[in-house]
Amino acid sequence: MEPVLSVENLSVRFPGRAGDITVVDDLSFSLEAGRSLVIAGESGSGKSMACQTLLGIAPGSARVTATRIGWRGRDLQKLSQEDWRGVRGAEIAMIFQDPTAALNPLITVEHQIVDAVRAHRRCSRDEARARAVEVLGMAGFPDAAQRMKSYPSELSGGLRQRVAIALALANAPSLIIADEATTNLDVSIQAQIVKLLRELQKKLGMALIFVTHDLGLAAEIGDDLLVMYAGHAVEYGPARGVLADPCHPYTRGLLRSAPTLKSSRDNPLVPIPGQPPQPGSIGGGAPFRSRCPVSVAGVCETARPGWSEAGPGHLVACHRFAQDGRRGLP
Amino acid sequence: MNAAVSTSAGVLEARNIVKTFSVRREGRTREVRAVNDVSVAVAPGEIVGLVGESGCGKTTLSRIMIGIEQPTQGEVRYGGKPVADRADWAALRRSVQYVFQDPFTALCPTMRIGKALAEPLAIHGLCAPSERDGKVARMLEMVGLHPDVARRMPNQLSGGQRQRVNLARALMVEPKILICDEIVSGLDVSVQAQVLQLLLDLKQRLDLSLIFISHDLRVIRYLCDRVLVMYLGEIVEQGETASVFDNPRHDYTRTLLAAIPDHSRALAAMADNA
Amino acid sequence: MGSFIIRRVAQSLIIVVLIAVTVFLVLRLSAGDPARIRAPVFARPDVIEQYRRDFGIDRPLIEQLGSFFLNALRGDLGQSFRFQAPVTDLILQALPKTLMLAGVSLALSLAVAIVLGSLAALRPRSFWGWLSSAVAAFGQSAPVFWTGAVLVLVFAVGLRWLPSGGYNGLSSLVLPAIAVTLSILPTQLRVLRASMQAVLKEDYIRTARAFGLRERRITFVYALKNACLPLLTVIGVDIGYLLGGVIVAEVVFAFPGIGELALVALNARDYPLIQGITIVTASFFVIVNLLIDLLYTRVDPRIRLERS
Amino acid sequence: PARALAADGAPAGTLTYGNAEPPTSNYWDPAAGFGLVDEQVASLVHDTLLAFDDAGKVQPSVATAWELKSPTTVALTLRSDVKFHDGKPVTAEDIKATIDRLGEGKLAQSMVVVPGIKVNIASPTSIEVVSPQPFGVILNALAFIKILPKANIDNPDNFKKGALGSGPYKFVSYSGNDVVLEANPDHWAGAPKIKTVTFRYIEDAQARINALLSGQVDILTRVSSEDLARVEGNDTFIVNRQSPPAQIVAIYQHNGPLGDVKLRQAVAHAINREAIAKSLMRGANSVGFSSLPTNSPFYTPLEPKFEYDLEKAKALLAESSHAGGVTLRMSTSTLVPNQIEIDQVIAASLQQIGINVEVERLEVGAFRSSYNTYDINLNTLAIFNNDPDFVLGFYVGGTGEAVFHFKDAKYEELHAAQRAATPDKRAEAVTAAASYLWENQVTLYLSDEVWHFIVNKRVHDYVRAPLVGENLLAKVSVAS
Amino acid sequence: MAAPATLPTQGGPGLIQRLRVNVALGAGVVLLVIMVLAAVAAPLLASSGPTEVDLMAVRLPPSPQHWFGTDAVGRDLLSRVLYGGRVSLLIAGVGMIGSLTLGTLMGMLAAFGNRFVRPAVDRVIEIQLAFPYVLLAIAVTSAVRPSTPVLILLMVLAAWAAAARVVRAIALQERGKDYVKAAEVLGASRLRIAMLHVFPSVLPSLVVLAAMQMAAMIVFEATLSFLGMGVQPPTPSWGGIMLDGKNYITSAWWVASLPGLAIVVTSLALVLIGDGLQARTEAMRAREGDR
Ligand SMILES: Nc1ncnc2c1ncn2[C@@H]1O[C@H](COP(=O)(O)OP(=O)(O)OP(=O)(O)O)[C@@H](O)[C@H]1O
Ligand SMILES: Nc1ncnc2c1ncn2[C@@H]1O[C@H](COP(=O)(O)OP(=O)(O)OP(=O)(O)O)[C@@H](O)[C@H]1O
Ligand SMILES: [Mg+2]
Ligand SMILES: [Mg+2]
Repeated sequence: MEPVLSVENLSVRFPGRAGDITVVDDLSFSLEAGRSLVIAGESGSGKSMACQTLLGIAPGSARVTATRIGWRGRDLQKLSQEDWRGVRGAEIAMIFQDPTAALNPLITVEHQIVDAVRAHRRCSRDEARARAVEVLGMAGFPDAAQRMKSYPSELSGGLRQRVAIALALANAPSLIIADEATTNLDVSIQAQIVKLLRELQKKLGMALIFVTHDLGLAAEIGDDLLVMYAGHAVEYGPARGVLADPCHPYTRGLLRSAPTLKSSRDNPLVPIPGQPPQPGSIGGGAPFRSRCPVSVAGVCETARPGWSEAGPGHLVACHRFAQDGRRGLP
Repeated sequence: MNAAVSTSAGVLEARNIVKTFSVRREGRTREVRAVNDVSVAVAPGEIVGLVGESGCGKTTLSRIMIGIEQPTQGEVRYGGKPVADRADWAALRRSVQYVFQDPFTALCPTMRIGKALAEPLAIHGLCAPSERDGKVARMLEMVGLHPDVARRMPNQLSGGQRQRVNLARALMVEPKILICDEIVSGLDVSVQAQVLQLLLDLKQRLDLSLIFISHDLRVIRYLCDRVLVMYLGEIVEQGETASVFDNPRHDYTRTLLAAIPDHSRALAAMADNA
Repeated sequence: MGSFIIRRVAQSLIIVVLIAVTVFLVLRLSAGDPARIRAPVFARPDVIEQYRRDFGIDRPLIEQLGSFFLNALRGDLGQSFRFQAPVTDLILQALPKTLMLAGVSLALSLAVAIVLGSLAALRPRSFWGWLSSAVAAFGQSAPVFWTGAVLVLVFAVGLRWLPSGGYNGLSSLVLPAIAVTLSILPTQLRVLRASMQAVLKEDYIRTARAFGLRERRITFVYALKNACLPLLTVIGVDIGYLLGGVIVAEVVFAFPGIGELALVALNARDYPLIQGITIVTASFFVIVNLLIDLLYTRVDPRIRLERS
Repeated sequence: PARALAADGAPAGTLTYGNAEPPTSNYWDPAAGFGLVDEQVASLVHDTLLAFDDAGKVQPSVATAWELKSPTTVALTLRSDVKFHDGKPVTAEDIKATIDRLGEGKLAQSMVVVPGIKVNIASPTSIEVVSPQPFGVILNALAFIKILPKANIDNPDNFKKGALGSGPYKFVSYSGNDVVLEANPDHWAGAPKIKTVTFRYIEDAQARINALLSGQVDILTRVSSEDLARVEGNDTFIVNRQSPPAQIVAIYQHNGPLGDVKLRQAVAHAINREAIAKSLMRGANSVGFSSLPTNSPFYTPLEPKFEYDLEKAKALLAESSHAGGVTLRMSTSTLVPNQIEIDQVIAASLQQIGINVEVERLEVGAFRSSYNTYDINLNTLAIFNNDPDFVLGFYVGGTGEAVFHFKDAKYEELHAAQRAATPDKRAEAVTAAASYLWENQVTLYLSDEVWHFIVNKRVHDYVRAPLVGENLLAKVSVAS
Repeated sequence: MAAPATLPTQGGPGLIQRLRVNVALGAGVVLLVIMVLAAVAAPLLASSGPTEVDLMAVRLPPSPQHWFGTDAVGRDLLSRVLYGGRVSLLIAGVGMIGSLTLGTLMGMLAAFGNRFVRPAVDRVIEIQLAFPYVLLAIAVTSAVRPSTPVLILLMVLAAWAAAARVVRAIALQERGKDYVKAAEVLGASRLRIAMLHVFPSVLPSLVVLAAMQMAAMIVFEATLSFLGMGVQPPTPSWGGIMLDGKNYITSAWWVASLPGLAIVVTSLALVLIGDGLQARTEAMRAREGDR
């Protein structure tokens, strides 16, 4: 099946005092209609930046380069400003991390959704309002017709996130990007939202990119999983495959340092030593090398690891794996 | 719900705490009960977990226990005696310390790390000024930081490093009990594990008791001996960690447990489906 | 809501009363005997006594203060020494012109601040960014009277386009309004530019963009509304500066408003008039701030009258 | 003859004066006023027994005839058809009350008469004015004294309500800036030609000349040399130079440091009067060497000249009781043309010899009522009744004390002597009194002041007597 | 444990921005230094004394002898402007220090005082802000004769509340942060917290405020003098010189406009300094906030 989205060699750089700082480095992935992709990684690994380039809303100072960002047969890089506007919200929509910040505090929920609808459709206010009620209903927003007259500040966090979802659904996009859409919510609400997104995605046949740093969530929502570290993709494949059989030392380290419901002190966590690197401080070589327990001396410092195949569709970027296979991993 | 009352030395206890805030909304003043008749006690050497959803009153309760907030009703007791006046609180704070949630706001942005760490020593006159630097260096090493860090400003440190500095500062007065309010929530998983390990390590070495607040049940399960589950300002369930987790009795606890994203469980589920 | 308004109004009232008492006492205690000041050089003691009775200053201070307030409540602020007319009338005569000048200046500066500030925030490195910095720095450093003098030199003396002073219809308003605008513009411009810059970085702007809204709509509906909130506060505080600027401009342009009246009152040591003007202006300031507070709570749903 | 005026001769039009000063007082009592505006208003609202013409000669007025019976007594015949504006007739009783009050002293204008002067009523239309001592300029005084209703003199509170007289104009209102008068159609000499006369106070010099140039004001009084320069070559205006002999002086307070004659003389030597007159007044004013204006009767230059000489100034200062230097307080305003500039020059000049001057700026009204509380102040002394007696009279009695805190027995003698002197001895007596003031430098005599009025040509036949007031205005008309 | 060796660099202002800030700041400092030096060295630079009149050289236009021309009584305007700078700068400088001192004190009290002090101080600040500054000056100068100390007092009176408000806002904001609570838990006294923890955070804003307030005071003092409420003649101050020239605006433009340039240049210098410092502070804050 032809993927709706195919990203090839995407890089994002920011100008810095001492040359450019690369925050997304040579990232490639693709996504088929109706499937979901989880992008996971620690804070600052470039997840949000990668997503924002897909909507052309990366900060003005960002320099985005890619061989191609294919979207339904077009290259997003080549769109004019006006064409971009037609894609944003209508074909690709985004749900942001912090619903409080993402909604304009001075404009009612209704007005914001109506605006989003009318940005792409020539329709009357009343029609747009009806659509607003409809999508709010889909997003599980109770009593939409009345409560959508509220300002965002009058809603709870969970409800605000539902408004953000409704906003994303407003123009029936083919792809929804959810950037840490549940991170600020309580676990119980997070569970509801994740369930809702999954259902909507199935029902409406949308593709979904879900960004998170919680590998636990990745398993619940994603068909595919992309693990990022310091702007690099280090492991990519079907979520189940990657989580059951992580083949990059970083993915392994993450899984072992995160407590699960089964963990206890008898079975202590194994922290990854050191700190996540500052962006731009990687240079050439393997991004994880400074914290890696099994780095290959002389290779990891100089050469960027290429993809090795660890299973069907399961790719790993690691010199050690390339050299020693699963045996060499910690 | 009343916890068993213990009068033995070294026990920090909050008894029948009620805290109401008056919130003005639309011009009307409303009372919000943030904490409703809650009792907690920590025995020496124990790690007590406090878990519950956002806004259930965890922070409020913990701040009452260190005296940053005053309870509407109820009292805090330490070593069997009620903590009443200023002097009592000052004394209590020599034995009980508090670590704040956000590593980025809990350090004075204009003060070097060394100075920040030496402050408790200066305030309480714990040692001669000449010995302070040495003590600071030793404490930094204890929390796994290079003594050079003393010369830095907070903004030159990463979140994990700052949280270590916060811990170190609380430990400068050599407390017996440490109250930690969501101290790992803001950290990346890989760093979170480092801090959790450090806490366990410190507890061993310094014979600390901990009140550990988190909304992440996975962390609580890993770290705590005993757990209290809070819901809407009340404690709805408490007990040994393993028994609460394996055998939750309250509906709310069950909902919480069910909602935890967990890859092992998800994988198991997928495996079942496959 | 109701109780908030009552509280806020009560606060404002207290402030006005405090200001009035302070002004009254300061002038009474330090200014010397108004009768001696106003009576002619050749006045005999009985004439001075007569003046004293006329001014009502032969009574104890407390009584004077009391009757001052009683009269003030009835809208009577006393009799001007200099003009021998009720202070209230004099102020009512001058106030409309001052308010007109202040209003025009405020509107002008807000318009410029909003347009120029927004443009500068959108494109900080463009000509607009440079212009707004230059205007802000210059406006802040050039005294109103100097700008006024230069404007007169160029447009009244040199080009003869506009009158150099006095009040003969709207054309007399142009130069003073420009001078005042230049002096109050910098703060507004800076604030709007900064807040616009901050707002443009906000997530909700990114959201609006991500949903394909037009740039113009984003800037002038989604961003401007938010960016103007701090401006509202600034206006409240700036009313004092605005009035200050207006007073100076009135003097420079011999514009017959409150400011000129105040200066005449000052130079003539006309204490009742000084007192009246000070109290009326301060009250005006307090009222504007009250209104702005109330407006703020209207505009910003987040506040909902919770400011303290 | 008042009735003779036909409808086409009815008063018409308005005339507005632009003045640099307001009236001096809240009370419309001409005997208490001493400023330009007081006199402008009083000269139109009130009648006088006799009147000056534009050449300064005495003419009949309310008194149709007079006879000098002795050096101390004048007999006058009164008109019987004179009415105050409130309709009451002007009687001999009113005239008696007016003049007797001045004779009692204490009023600002008491100085125009000999203390103790009295009126004897012979019949309702004939009176005698009797001075206790010979009074050489008694006719001048009678041409100056404004006739008031006895009712107001008995109850001075009435003066607060506005000016009430029998003159060609009625008092209408005073707003603090504008004094408005309206023609009295029933005046015994016939209705004046102009209907409304306004005396407008415009403090700011720029605003004043702008008002003239824009036609809001018809006559600008006592203009400065800058103002004259502004209308030079402008044929909309004429410049009127008819003026009372006047002198710009710096008034000293003799109860302060300036009570010391050496200090006063030091000051006189420190100031370059010629240069001030030449540059600040653009040569329009002449510098006199006496305590009288050069164009006043009996003026003669005196010695020593108190010329500009810093060495002498320093020497005199060293001899004074303020050898270590002294600080004087001065208030400045815009009353005298170029007052602020002159004051600054005085301050700077005094600084050169070690006298410090603290200057305070005041509005004219406030300046007017408070200058006698400062050490030194610029002011003008004008000869109201066209005789040096008036200006010499400033320095005696209540006025001398009120204005200068000056009381000098020797001078009072000299002053009385010149008043009593027979015409042939008058010049000598006046010069003796003037020399005494000059030698003692009782004030700083800066220069003459020539009063320039700029008049819009729409005002026809504008004439003035050599007086402060406008008593000849009734004959002036304006083009509509 | 290795910590990053260099500070994070992105997030701060770009190169051009920084360059511009530095140019403005540099230009401001240079201009201010020139103006201050000129005022200090007035006796050396001026061709005549500030009150020395020359009645033979009245209202001369600018020329090689008199760069700024002469005024209505023949005083050399450049000399007057130089000497006037001493008065103006002294009043503005001392006024600024006084206003900041008082403002900081009151602002800190408004943030850290006990529950009776805080609202009281708040009200005082509010009342003070409610007073239009020119009217305040009118009220004061009508009661006492204006002199240098009185003017300095006026500057302080007019400006302290604005400073207090800034200090109060920052202090309150900081006070709400956890580090203050942390210090409290460690047993630090309120005074210690205010001085050691919070004050340093206020300091950068105070420095900016110092420049801005001094600029405002230069303008304010000149305005007062121009309205006749300032230093009394013949002592020169910039506004006073312009007042002297007010009546000659049509006949001698230089008397009213050239001294104004001194005011504009000096306050512009201070504004540039303030702007530059502000940009630096913001960049610093951005870096501090950088995680
Ligand atoms: N405007 C910018 N200028 C310079 N660097 C930036 C800018 N915005 C983001 N960055 C940097 O880019 C890197 C990637 O940021 P990004 O937001 O994509 O991370 P993330 O993976 O989404 O992290 P998080 O989990 O915290 O959201 C970060 O190091 C960040 O500091
Ligand atoms: N100063 C305050 N004024 C008013 N209400 C407050 C105040 N502090 C806390 N509350 C309210 O008290 C309740 C409990 O707050 P608390 O911070 O203790 O919750 P929490 O369990 O720590 O939540 P979180 O997980 O979000 O930190 C909340 O509803 C909160 O809104
Ligand atoms: Mg992100
Ligand atoms: Mg909390």
